[in-house]
Amino acid sequence: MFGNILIWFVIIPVLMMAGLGVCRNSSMAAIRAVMVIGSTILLALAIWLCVDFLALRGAGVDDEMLFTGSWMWYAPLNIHLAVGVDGISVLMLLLSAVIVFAGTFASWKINPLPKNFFLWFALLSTGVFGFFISIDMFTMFMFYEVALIPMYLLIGVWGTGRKEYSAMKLTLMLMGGSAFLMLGLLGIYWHSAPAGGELTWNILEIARNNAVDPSWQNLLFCFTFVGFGVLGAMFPFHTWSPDGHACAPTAVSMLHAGVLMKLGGYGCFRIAIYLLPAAANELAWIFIILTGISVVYGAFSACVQTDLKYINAYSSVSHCGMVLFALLMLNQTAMTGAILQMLSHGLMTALFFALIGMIYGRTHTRDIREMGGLMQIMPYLGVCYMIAGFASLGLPGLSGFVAEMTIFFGAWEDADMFHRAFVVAATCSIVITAVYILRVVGKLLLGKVHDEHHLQLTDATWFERFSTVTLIVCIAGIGFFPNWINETIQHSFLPIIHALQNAI
Amino acid sequence: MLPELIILGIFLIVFLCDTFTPDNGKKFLTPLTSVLFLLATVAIWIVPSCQESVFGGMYVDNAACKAMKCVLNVGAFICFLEASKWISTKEVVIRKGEFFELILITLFGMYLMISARHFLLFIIGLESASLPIAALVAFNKHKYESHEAAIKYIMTAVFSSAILLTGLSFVYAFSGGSLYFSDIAAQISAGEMSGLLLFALAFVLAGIGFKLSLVPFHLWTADVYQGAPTAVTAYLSVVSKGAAAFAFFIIFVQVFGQVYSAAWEWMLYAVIIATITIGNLFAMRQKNMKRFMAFSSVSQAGYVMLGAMAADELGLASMMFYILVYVVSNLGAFAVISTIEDRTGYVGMDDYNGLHKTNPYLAVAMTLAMFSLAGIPPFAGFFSKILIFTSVTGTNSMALYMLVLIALINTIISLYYYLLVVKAMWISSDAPKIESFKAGCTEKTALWICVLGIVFLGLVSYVYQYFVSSVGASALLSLN
Amino acid sequence: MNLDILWYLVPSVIMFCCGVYGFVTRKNMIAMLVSLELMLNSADLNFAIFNRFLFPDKMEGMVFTLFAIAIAAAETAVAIAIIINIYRSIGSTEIVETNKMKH
Amino acid sequence: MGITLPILILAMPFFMFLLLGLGGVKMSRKVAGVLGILGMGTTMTLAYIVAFTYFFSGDAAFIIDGVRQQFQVFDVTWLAFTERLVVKIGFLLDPISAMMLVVITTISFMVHLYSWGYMESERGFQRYYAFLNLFSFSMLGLVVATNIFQMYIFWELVGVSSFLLIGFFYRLPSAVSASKKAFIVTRFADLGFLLGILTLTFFTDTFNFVDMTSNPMNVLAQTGGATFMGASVLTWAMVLIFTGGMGKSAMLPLHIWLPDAMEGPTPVSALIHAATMVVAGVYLVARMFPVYCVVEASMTFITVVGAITAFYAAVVACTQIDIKRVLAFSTISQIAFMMVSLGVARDGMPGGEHYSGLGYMAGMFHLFTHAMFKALLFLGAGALIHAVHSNDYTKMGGLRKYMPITHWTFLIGCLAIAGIPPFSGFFSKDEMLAAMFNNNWIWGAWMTMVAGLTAFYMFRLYFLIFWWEENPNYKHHRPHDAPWQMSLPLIILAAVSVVAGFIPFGELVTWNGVSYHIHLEAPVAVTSIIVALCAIALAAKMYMRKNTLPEKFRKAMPGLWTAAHHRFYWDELYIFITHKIIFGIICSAIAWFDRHVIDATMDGFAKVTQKVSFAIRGLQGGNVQAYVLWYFFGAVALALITWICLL
Amino acid sequence: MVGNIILYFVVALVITVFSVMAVTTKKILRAATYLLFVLLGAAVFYFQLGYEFLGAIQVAVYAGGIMVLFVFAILLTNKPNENENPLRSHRQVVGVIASVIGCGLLLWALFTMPMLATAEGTRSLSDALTSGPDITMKMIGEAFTGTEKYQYLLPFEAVSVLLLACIIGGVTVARKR
Repeated sequence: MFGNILIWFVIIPVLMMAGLGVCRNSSMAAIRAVMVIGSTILLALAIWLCVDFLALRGAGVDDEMLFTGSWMWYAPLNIHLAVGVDGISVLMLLLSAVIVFAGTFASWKINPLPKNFFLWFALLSTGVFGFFISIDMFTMFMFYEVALIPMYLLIGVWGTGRKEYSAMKLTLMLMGGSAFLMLGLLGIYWHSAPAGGELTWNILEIARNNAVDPSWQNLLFCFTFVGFGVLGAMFPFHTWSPDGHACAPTAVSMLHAGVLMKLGGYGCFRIAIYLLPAAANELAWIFIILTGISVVYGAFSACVQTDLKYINAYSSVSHCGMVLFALLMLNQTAMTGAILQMLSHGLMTALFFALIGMIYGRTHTRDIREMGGLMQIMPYLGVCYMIAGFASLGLPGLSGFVAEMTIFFGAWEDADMFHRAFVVAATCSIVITAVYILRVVGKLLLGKVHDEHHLQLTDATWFERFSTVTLIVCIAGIGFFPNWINETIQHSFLPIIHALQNAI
Repeated sequence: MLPELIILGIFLIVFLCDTFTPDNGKKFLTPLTSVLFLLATVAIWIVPSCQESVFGGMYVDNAACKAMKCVLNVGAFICFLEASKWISTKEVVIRKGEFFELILITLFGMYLMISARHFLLFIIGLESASLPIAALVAFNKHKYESHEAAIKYIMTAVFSSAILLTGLSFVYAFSGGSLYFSDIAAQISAGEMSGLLLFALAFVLAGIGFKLSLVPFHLWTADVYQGAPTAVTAYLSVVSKGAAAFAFFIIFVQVFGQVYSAAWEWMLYAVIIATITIGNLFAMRQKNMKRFMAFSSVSQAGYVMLGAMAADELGLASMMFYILVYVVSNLGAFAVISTIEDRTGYVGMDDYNGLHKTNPYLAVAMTLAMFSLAGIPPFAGFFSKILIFTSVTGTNSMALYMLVLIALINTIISLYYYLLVVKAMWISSDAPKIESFKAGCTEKTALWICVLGIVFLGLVSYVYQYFVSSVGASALLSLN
Repeated sequence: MNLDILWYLVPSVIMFCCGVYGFVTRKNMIAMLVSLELMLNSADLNFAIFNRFLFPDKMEGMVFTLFAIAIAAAETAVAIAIIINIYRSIGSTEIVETNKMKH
Repeated sequence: MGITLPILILAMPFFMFLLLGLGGVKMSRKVAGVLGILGMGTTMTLAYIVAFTYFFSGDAAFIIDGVRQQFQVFDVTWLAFTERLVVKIGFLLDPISAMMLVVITTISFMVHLYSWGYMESERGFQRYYAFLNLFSFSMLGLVVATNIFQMYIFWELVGVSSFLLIGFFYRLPSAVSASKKAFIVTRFADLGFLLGILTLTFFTDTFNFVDMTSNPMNVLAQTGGATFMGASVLTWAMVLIFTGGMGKSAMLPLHIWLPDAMEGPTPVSALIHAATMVVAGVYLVARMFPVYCVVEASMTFITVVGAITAFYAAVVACTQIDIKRVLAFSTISQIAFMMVSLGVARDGMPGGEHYSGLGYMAGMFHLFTHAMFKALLFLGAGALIHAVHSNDYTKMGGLRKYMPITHWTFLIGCLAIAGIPPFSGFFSKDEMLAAMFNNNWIWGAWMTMVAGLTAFYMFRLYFLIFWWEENPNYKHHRPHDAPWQMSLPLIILAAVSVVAGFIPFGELVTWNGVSYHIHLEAPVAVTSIIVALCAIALAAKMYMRKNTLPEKFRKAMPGLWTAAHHRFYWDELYIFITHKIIFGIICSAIAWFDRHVIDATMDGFAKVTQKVSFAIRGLQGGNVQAYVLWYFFGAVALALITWICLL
Repeated sequence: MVGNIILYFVVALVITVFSVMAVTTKKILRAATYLLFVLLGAAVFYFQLGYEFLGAIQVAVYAGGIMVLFVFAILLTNKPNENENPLRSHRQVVGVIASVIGCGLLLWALFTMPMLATAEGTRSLSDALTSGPDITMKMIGEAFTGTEKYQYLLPFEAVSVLLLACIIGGVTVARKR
């Protein structure tokens, strides 16, 4: 069991938690050491996994999932701890590792209760990593919830503003989603094998059996898609996002928007679409409408917000809507674009939230009406903010452009009027994105200094620079050399595409 | 008969020791009882029963019954530990012996409830399990609430036993002259559904539902839980409830299995929805921790009943597992509540504000208990909930599927109020009311057991599999 | 005229319902207990009646009644103990005095 | 040709961008300036080598039987959408890209040099050079794109460079809003471009220009005659692609950003908003020219848009006060000129083989000459601003004595743009008008009128700056010619503007690679010269000496003048649409809806639950008799309901 | 036979009337007394149904044991002549509704019970009395001391534990401290 590299993605955060457990609450150095070492190992592990994976693929290993392992857990219900990764999971693990790494540095000076903060933070990471390595629906769902619940305390204790309300709202809405999800998963489980066959939670086997009764598929698809869609901030279940993000501490916003929201998209194709392909073909249109609305609606809403985090949260609604939107196009290119968008949005939003946190830490306000001309005062942060903004509005050379273009070109493949109309609407969002990004950049960074007190503020510290540079390098990396990622993802989508085509 | 005899043996030892020691020399009673009890539990678990069915089939002791009894024992043991501080306070120390004696007898009654395969034995077990509790509820004589709780409890209990007896008398009309479960099962079939049988079922359901505090038979719960001494509340909320749930399953599945889908499935359906929902709706407004836990336990009972809804081996195993997890989680919460109440007298939720600053370990334990009750992974409550949901949906009926949906939606409400407690302890910025103190060693042991249970019961699948195999080995559902 | 099972069940049911009525309307706890005895008795009577008319060759119902009487006695004893205790504590046996805990 | 030089052409500015952008903070101004100029100088040299190799080496890769070939120096995969639809990054050498290499690097180098003097005292000098290099890189990438998607990528990049440079003085709110406006308007246009690409490549299954343009009829066939809302999809695609060009090239109604873009440093205006980026639209149309040719309707659209814009901009330019705005509108007008010129060219023209590609050739020629003289004019304007510290001609007047170099170079620029022989503008404009007349006399006449207006407003500007009456402030602050770094580019560009007309452009740049002999069309030339001279004469009459004629003019047509002065209220219209409708109505409404409907619904669930919870608290009334009653009712009801259901 | 019928009507009347009076009388001691009559009536029914032992136990335990307990309790807690305060009216109305509805439904259920369609269900008391053996004390004694099926040693022992528990419980609750 411990010979499988994937298991270590869960073990290491758990060890981090154990390590934190023995630290004293006051010894910041020890806590930081544990976190930095842990997250560095995770990042190294993720890179190593990525390299290894590509090498294996390059060597012609053509299995759907690599590094698979399966250990019986709850035998009566055939629940396994089953792990395995395809290209998408590998990239998601990499993304998570990068963001955990950056998040660690972004919360370098967290206060109060640093130990508890990092404990929950590590638990959250456990859930995220566990989710991405799982190919058993049960463990997947378990890790999914493991990732959700620390948010409550992380926001509630270390957040700002209306934190109690927001934390509660976020938790309840996400858990509400996961209630539907659970029901969907149960339904899939009980239909996972043809009559007389052994029921299973294993995603690959379920897909192979393809035995879900068509009369149930539609219902289950709605449940699972909505369940994951809530976390993917799908209209009209997105309202946790603005409040939640606005109140969350920096690293939590980063991890939440950067990784956690990706769990939604990931689950949507890995479970809802892959396992229920007939329903996906049949019902995609409903969710195309909803996600299409998300895309435009989020962007428009972002235009008039005044709180930096609200702007970003609505922007996330728009971008994550794009992810789901692309997935629902049900073709390889668009779905590839969706994954690229997940990666891109993950990195870029993490960067955004990190920067907002840093700015807020200095100015103690997030209201753009109370700030201005920060570029003169903190040029480093200003430049980073602009880079993040450009990534968000899809500037070539940064990751957002690659993702959006792949989505649009994929989405355009469906030639009927309905799809076309929604794609055109979705493309409009890039203009609106430009509008609100530039609005913020203009008000926040450029122009005259609004508050004389701000002139005394300092630019980024070394750990802040470290955190942001990591993310920017990744964003630019994807933006410049997207093709290896693109190919990896495309290859991983083949089974899903086959399933969808067979189901027509 | 081994478990019953062991319990009676301990009862006698305690009784004699209590009788023949002076009032000021009863310090040893708690350790004595606890240790004996622990040994007894191990013995019950390990020693195989020589004969499964005795007294002409009136009493059955198989692997599943044993497992159930062990679950109850775990709960009772933790209750003993939790009670040790309270029972030594000067107001109640004089009744220390009686506390253990009564608890042991109720436990004996619960054993009978589980093992009985005859309604007479069952009803005696039920009464043995509920009447002494009335005395326990009235234990805090210096407190008015205790009296009020006791009268409410006894009145409802007696009324419910009248209803239950009436129901049984109607059942008897259908039984072919015998009150053995197997005989009744052979006589009752779906074909002759009639109003009388429905009244019989409804009254029996009501009678057992009282112990389980299913809605609308639950109204005593909150007042009694609030008024009773915390240790008794803890006992009442897990052990008594667990035994009733097991008995419920055995009776309804084994005796009335033939009319399951025709009649009582739908009664149970309605009752479960009402129980979960009403329990949650009341719980979300409560400010008193014990009252809060009462409503939480009402709603939990609804989830427990989902196992009965499944009405198969998996359902029973899941239900047993659910109750075990519920035992550790709920007792974990009560351990914290009673520890704090014994030290400071505070039981309000607002009194817990900022608890993590003064008593971080208690706050952590409480948080884990709340998460487990709410069904948050990786804690045990998550697994028990999912397993029970899985067992219910197994029949692929859309109605049950919708039932699970309602239950799942209710988990959100429950999450809300469990988080309120977490919020009070961790998030609230008020100055902490409760000062820092050190918990006693028995309390710590209880807390540790609960916390370890909460953390590992789910992650380690052994316990669940043990339940499944013991249920499988017991042929519980075959109508022998 | 033929005395069949229904003739006997009717007074039993009436007794039961009187018990229910008394239980929910009497203010005095002991009076409530009195009503309760009616209900218990009705159940006991049912057992005997069903036994006699439906299963005359067996005696399970009668035995059950015997035990039920014992149980009823035990219940009454505990209940009265508690009532006396309350009387000692608050000087009243009125049930409305005991509704401090609510909602 | 090896790939080293082409790669270096792209890599050099990018490298300089990174170097100056990341390391600029640590450098002194001088080092940064020298590095920037040297870098751009190298790039220019490389570009010249490449362009000259292409045009004159006679290599078989470049020219076969007198037909110039399109040559992809390299083309590497960047992103594969599908197996066929693959985005590549490459380097395409053909007549127009080679020409553009020369234009861009030349102007860019001049601007680099000029900026050294002009921007010397500005904060963020290093950043400025970094951005200039970023722009040069993007623009070069745009013109050498082998496929339409690469073009789109760099199209976006020039957009952002333009944004950064317009907003260079980011402390000025006006600069910030101008940069924002420029970016958003062009971004909106790019949306059209993107949709056009989507539509077009959906049928062609390739992004590659050569594949598409070498057989345009095939593209038409691939669409299978599909139509949408009455027009063929190919028309839609080409018009949408042209929309992108309209944005970048500031065609009506997407022109509004360009005048505001003058908030940027003047050298930037010269580089981006006069010579290079703004002609990207023209370049795009030229690039896709064969495909445009097969869809008549799109060509007509281009022509009409161009004609209207040209006239509109010329009229507005007559009334502006800010000298840079005059130049900006002039730029719009001139680019529209090129558009019309491209729009009137097509296969099978009545005048024979010669005329089918004349418009194309002339448009490109004008692009080249215009780049030179407009850059010259902007740089001259920069020198004026540098001297007077104002953009406003009312602060100038009579400057010819103080700033002779500027005066003469500016005059050359004006003559060139007015189309006076032998300056370069004459030749290119003449060819364009010839092409238009050949297509339809209406276009010819219309554009001749615009040419006249051009001459008028340019000389109005010239006279108002250098003649009219002296500003009394000169006594306190005597204006003088700019330093050599600024004057040298002026002189060089003036020289080029004088001689560029004699370049045998038709030999080099034609739409199908076949060389082309230019000859003046005497009637057209004479007409245009006469019109131009008349216009100049009128301008001289009105503005050479201080008089009341302009005032009378204004009084005579107050409505027209005010409207033109306010650019016919386009900005107000846009502000109304964006602020009032989009922000005020749509965005605010959606945000309100989100908070008060969607979010309130979610909160409503919680509130309702709480209300219900409160409402049913009476169930738990504290009285045990009530409890028991509920108990009894519950039991009976369970039985009863089940009974009723079963019966 | 006729005697049985007359006895039945008398007893049924007694049970019905005194049941109603027991729950409506204002004086608590009277309620207890009426209850006694009802219990005695039930005992007579037991005798009539041929369960003499049961009837005897009913008289002994209820009349002799429980009633004494009641009376003691009443005397301990109430002044004998004290009237009950008038009840809140709505509770009374609801009580009537509950009991009437319950009574109606239960009677309906009983009158429609499937046993009435069988020969056993419709036989008369005399048939019933003759169709089974007489319950002798020997039978009862054997049943209470045997361990086979239909023998009740285990419940007998268990109920003694229950009684013990209730004694302990009662004492615990009721004693002074």
